[in-house]
Amino acid sequence: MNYSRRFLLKRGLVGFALALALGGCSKPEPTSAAKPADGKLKVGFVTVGPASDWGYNYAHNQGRLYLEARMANEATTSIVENIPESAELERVLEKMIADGTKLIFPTSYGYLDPALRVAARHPDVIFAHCGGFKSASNLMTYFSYIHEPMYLSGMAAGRMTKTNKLGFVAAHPIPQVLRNINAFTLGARSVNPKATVNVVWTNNWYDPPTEAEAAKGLIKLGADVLTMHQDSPLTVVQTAESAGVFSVGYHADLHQFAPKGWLTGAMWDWGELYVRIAQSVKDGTWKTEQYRAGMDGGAVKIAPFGPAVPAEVQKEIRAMEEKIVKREFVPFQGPVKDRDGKERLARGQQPDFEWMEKMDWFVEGVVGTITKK
Amino acid sequence: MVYQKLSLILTLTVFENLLLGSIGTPFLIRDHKRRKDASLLLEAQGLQVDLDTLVSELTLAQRQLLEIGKLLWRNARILILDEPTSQLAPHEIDEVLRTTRKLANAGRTVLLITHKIDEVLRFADSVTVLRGGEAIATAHARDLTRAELGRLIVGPLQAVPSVDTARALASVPVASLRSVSLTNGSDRTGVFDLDVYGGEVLGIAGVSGNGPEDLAQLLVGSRKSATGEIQFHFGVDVPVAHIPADSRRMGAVDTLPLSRNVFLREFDSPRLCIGPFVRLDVMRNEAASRLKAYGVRPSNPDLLAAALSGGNLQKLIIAREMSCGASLLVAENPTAGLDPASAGDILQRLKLFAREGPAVVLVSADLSELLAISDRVAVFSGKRLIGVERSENLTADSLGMMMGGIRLDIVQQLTNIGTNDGQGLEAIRRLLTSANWWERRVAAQAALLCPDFQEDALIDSLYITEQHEEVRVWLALLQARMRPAGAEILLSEHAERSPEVYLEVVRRLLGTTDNIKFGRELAYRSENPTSLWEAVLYRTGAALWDNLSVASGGRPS
Amino acid sequence: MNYIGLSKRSVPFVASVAALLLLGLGLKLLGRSPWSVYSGLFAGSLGSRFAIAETLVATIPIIFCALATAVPRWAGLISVGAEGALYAGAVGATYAALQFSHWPSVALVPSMLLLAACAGAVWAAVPALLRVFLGINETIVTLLGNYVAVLLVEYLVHGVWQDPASYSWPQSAAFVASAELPRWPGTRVHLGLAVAILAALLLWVLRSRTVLGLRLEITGSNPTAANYAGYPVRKYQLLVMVVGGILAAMAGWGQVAAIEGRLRSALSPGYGYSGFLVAWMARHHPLGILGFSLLLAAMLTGSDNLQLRQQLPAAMVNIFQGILLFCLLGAEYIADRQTTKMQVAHRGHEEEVPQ
Amino acid sequence: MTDTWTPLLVAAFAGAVRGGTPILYAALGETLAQRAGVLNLGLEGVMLVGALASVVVSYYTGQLFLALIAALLAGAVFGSLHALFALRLRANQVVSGLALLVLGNGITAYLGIPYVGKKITSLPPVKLAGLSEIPFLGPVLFQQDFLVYASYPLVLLIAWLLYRTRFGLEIRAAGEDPETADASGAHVLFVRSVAVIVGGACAGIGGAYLSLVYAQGWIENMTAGRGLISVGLVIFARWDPVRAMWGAYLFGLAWALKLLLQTTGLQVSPYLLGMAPYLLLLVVLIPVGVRYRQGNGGAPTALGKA
Repeated sequence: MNYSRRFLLKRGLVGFALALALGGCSKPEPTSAAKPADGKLKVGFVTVGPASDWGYNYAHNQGRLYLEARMANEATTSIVENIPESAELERVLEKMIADGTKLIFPTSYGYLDPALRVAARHPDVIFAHCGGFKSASNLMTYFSYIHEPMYLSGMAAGRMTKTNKLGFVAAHPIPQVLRNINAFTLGARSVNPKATVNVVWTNNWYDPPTEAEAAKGLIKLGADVLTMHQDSPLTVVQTAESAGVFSVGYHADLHQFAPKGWLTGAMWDWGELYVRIAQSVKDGTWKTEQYRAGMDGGAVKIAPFGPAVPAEVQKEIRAMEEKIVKREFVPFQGPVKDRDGKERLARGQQPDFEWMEKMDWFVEGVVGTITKK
Repeated sequence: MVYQKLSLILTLTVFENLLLGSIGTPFLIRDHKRRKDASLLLEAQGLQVDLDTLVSELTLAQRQLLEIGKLLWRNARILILDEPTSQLAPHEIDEVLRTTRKLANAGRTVLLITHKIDEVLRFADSVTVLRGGEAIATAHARDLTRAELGRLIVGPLQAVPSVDTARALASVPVASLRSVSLTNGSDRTGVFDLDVYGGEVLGIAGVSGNGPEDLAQLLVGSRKSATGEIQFHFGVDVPVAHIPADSRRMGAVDTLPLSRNVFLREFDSPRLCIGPFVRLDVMRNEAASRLKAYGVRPSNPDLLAAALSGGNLQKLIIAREMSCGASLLVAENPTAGLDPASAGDILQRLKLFAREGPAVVLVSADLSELLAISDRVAVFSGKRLIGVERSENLTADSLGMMMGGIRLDIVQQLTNIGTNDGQGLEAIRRLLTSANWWERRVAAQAALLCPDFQEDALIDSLYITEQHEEVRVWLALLQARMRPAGAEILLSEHAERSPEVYLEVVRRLLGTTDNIKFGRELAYRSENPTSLWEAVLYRTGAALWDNLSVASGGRPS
Repeated sequence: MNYIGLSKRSVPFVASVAALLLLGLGLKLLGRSPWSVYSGLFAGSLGSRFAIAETLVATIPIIFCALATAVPRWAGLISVGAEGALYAGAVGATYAALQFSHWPSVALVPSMLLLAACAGAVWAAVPALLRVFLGINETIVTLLGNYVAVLLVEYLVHGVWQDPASYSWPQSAAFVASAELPRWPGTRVHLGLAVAILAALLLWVLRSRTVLGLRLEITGSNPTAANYAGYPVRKYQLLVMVVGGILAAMAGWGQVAAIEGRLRSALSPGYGYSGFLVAWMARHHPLGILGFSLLLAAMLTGSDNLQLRQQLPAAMVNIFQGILLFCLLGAEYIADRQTTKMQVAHRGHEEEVPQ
Repeated sequence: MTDTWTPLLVAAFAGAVRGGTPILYAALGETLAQRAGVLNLGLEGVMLVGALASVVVSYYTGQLFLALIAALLAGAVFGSLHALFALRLRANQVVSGLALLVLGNGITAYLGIPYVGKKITSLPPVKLAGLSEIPFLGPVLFQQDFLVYASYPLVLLIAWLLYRTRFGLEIRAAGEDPETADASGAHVLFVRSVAVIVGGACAGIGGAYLSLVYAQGWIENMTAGRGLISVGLVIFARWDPVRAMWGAYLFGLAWALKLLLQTTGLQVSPYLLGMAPYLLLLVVLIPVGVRYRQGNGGAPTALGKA
């Protein structure tokens, strides 16, 4: 490679020129064309991973597809996948808005800050953020307490384990995840007080090899039921199946991937909620809120049981499910103690929004790392 | 074909280099028969090394022999050797060329490309002289004299650097070495003083590895002396100019334009700079004129250094080093591998440069070059300074002896051995009782070479008191020459101590009456740098040797 | 400079056209309209004021990271550590923002800049010292450092720096308003752009016009020659690594101070690696880096439109980048062959001239 | 104590072998290429291509053997792309490698979309009769899967190839001094090309390990930096296949331990534990670096040069 200053200078300028030339010949932005002329509501979804992950993003996309099917005459939808939880999102949101999108679902928790910033700039666009703790006049948050079906799944796990060791492959120690771990543990110990839950953090929402290794390690150490909180449950479920141990799913129904070891799982069903939100926007009745519901809201449910779960266990769990749906029982019901014996919720108290959203401790029966700040 | 630049891979072993590219090698390379074959083949070339030695650990001569071995391994009938001796010390040259001679005698064709007249006359059968791309003459080597061959090679117009010895040295040195040492250890005996004066060319002679490179490194500051200090009698900002031995790798940047290479050292010179900024246009113009002035072709400053031939690159480096305002220029083998015209030009420039005031320190393996342009020559052996002599007092032969570690006065005495006037014998006698074991060994060797020396009684008595092992061996050999009957017993004692060398000595001694020849054989076989002078000794006694060897069977083969 | 053939200069053009054609062909075969893909890319990156601003926003960290790769390369070192130093710089800036939050903007912004630079310098000094004093390969150390840096930030935002107001979510407290960088009104384009361009220009002058620059060039091309010429090679190697660290830290500073407004673990979608790519595409030339950074940023931002409009994955842009790089190499080969021929002819001619 | 620690150690070492294997395959391939003097920075892309190819074939045919062949071929095709540019066209090896990385990433992300979440036939673990019963070593080394077993002889094979065969000799010669190798009659271009292509094939298998054993399906960018780590590992191993194996297992061990140690209830932030694999490699590098501080650390002399 010859070296020459002039040549390199040219190269740089050419790079710049190329950037300009790339579309110097292209038509102006067809923004107007993209706007629905038929008055349909344009609904946009942004996901942090691929919609085909059989997990978190898959569940949101299922909700989107349900919405599109139900409101075929009133709304159209679009989805942008694989947007990292950084300020990248602002650009994507702006572009969606420029395309005429009026209702946007930024579905990942880390999207909250940028979404709030964009919302402030576009008061005419409505945002529904999944999982957030801050709202704005045109930004609502919604979430569904999936730890409730996780509690039920924990019961199944507690009943089915022979070693009394349950494995939990989890991504990051944040409240959502901790709620699931704790509820799963409480559920398991409600039917099997000897059961313990081993937690392994992968430090990553989406890293299949690490998830698989964590799962294999847990199995090697004696865990015979595995569950997880990762963006995609696929890896852990399949790893458990090929190792011949039980698995409890998360996010979606994955029984087809584990015909032998599948017990049940916690899964989302966003469709109805999304239709409700879109409809209220369409009707002009939308108001901002911090929507939270449990199994009573219908957006979370327990996945179908696998053949390994005996009928009486199924019956026991169904009975508890009914109590939860009727709000006769919630997994975190005072008194709740953490594993150091400190009382976190007094007898008779019900958890509130802030209590739930700030959880940073383990209940008794969880073996794993949680560092104090 | 053996190229001037050796085609060996330094990080591979001897055996691997042999195998590389050889035809019909089986898939496996650790096959015992093959290894044995390789050992035998190399041994026959006079190369006795472990097959698993890395080539980087071999001496240059050994590498050259390995190159030849490679060709033989591939069963080459015709061997082309391009300047095989350009990087070698004198004794190594003989080692390599003798091997090729043997190959020729065994029926192979050897094409030796060299610019050294001496080598041609001693080793070649027929000679073809090429000049300017044309074959000038072809003749039998034995029909040519040194002078005739020289004229054929140089051509009618070739200017020989003139030696101007009239100029007196400046009274104040530019650099003074005080109590410095070239060894890293605490060997106090190697400590010496040396002054370099402005206006002189100080030649540095010595077999590679014996000190010349170390001295150059001391002067340019790339290594420190374990003892003493070097005083430079010029400003701290003034650089020591340096023409490195490996100019392509060290002295230039192939991938950058000539202008950058010319000013490598001087980007910060006030001529080129405004503050931290370099005036590129000035640099380019100055580079162009400098390249022209020093005859670098092509002289386009924008060309990459990779575009220059070796000779032109060397000129570029000389242009740079001579223009950087230095009071001291250290040149290491500046003409190695160059054609005679370029080499002559470079030597001329060095001489002229010194005449303008700075000192030039010329390290060269080419003794005639040293003698031609040096005012004084400092000779190193075994990392010690043997002596500093004015070049007009030296000859190639005496210089060679000094490189063997013998002071000039002793050299002069020993060179008289062959003249049979008694002075030489007297010197031998005196030196045999010297306090310096090197000198004692030299004397024993000289005695061995000198058939007139017959004082076995003296040797007997010395042998009894001698403490130094090596000298004892030589004394034993001397006795063996004088009294072959008792030799076996004497030598077997030594044979036990270091069987490889001494058994060979005994075998040769008892197997031949040609005593001198075995001495020489021993010298060739020796890989120990401290005994290199044995080969050098041969050079000084060449005439004598020739007479003897004629008597015992013709030219060396 | 007659040894540079005409075609050499047109290499990037020829390559780009070839890449566009190749990818277009591929799209056509897949049943897509290359025209709409390209116009979508353009519209998304440079087609509107907003798009241009967003492209510039993405350009900033890429420029810094590319410079951070190029500068060590000048002295012959291959650093892939821009990503790590970016995170280190973000940590430094965040520390200042959290500690000195009561300071006025004129003091806070420079102190964040300074601490980011210090953090980047310290971060880069580790591989630099290991390289210079122990001879440990800098490439592998910087590579390992990248992973450590991200984990360090995760550790901080999950631990000591976790914002109590964020309900145990892994992020630092939001910075005060005075920590924010000045912006171009109505956009996210911030002061970092000016700093980045200034840095590139300064480095260009340094590289091509100063004694240090020319010496670095020698050091990078042939360290043996640099040693021989008496340059302080080790000092230079330390210097370029540390400067590289500081430059990449500037990227981190810009991201936390102007874009995120707080420290989070997902600061960079691989800007460090994009910078590495850009630096090598531009052959480590600062002005070339400006151009190629813009090109790469345009591709990144333009790729949103592929998803939004064409339902094509963002990965399309990676494919295009790959094809473009190969086309560049191919075009260079053709151009090189020409110049080699010319040079050989040239050299032969000159040497035949009689004395 | 032993009761809790022995299974943990077994699990950790078994995890080390498993986790090290994909990196090992890629590092072995890269060792071969770099020994021939060719730097391939694009290993990450090559691994991804191998991973996707094996998933696609496994999905349609259910034949693991064919899936592995597919990964091998896909890796080799990408390797030959590098050979074409870096060798035949004498392009800058770093840039060509980067192009490979970006292209591999993009192509697999695009072509892989239909295969995300598809159920494939995955590689089952196979206990080696007899050997798997050896205490400790059995569960660590011989209760793995076919690709792990194949990697043991592959390390030896590559070492044997490099050090004991004429072809290996030519590879090393080409990496040390291509001109000399050429002058000695070795076909440098051919040898280098073969090394790069075979190296690519190895990396392809490394990718297939991730998809067939770990993820048991296709996931975009599933290598997550393992290709880059493999390139680093080759430097770490000073271009020796056996040392590359130790390096890969060391990395795998730290990686498995950072997960397993958590189950002991160790109260150290998982993020600090997560640094372990990287810091461990670094810590091991230092004494090695001190020992071999002279020169270039054993790098093939002509590495990276066209």
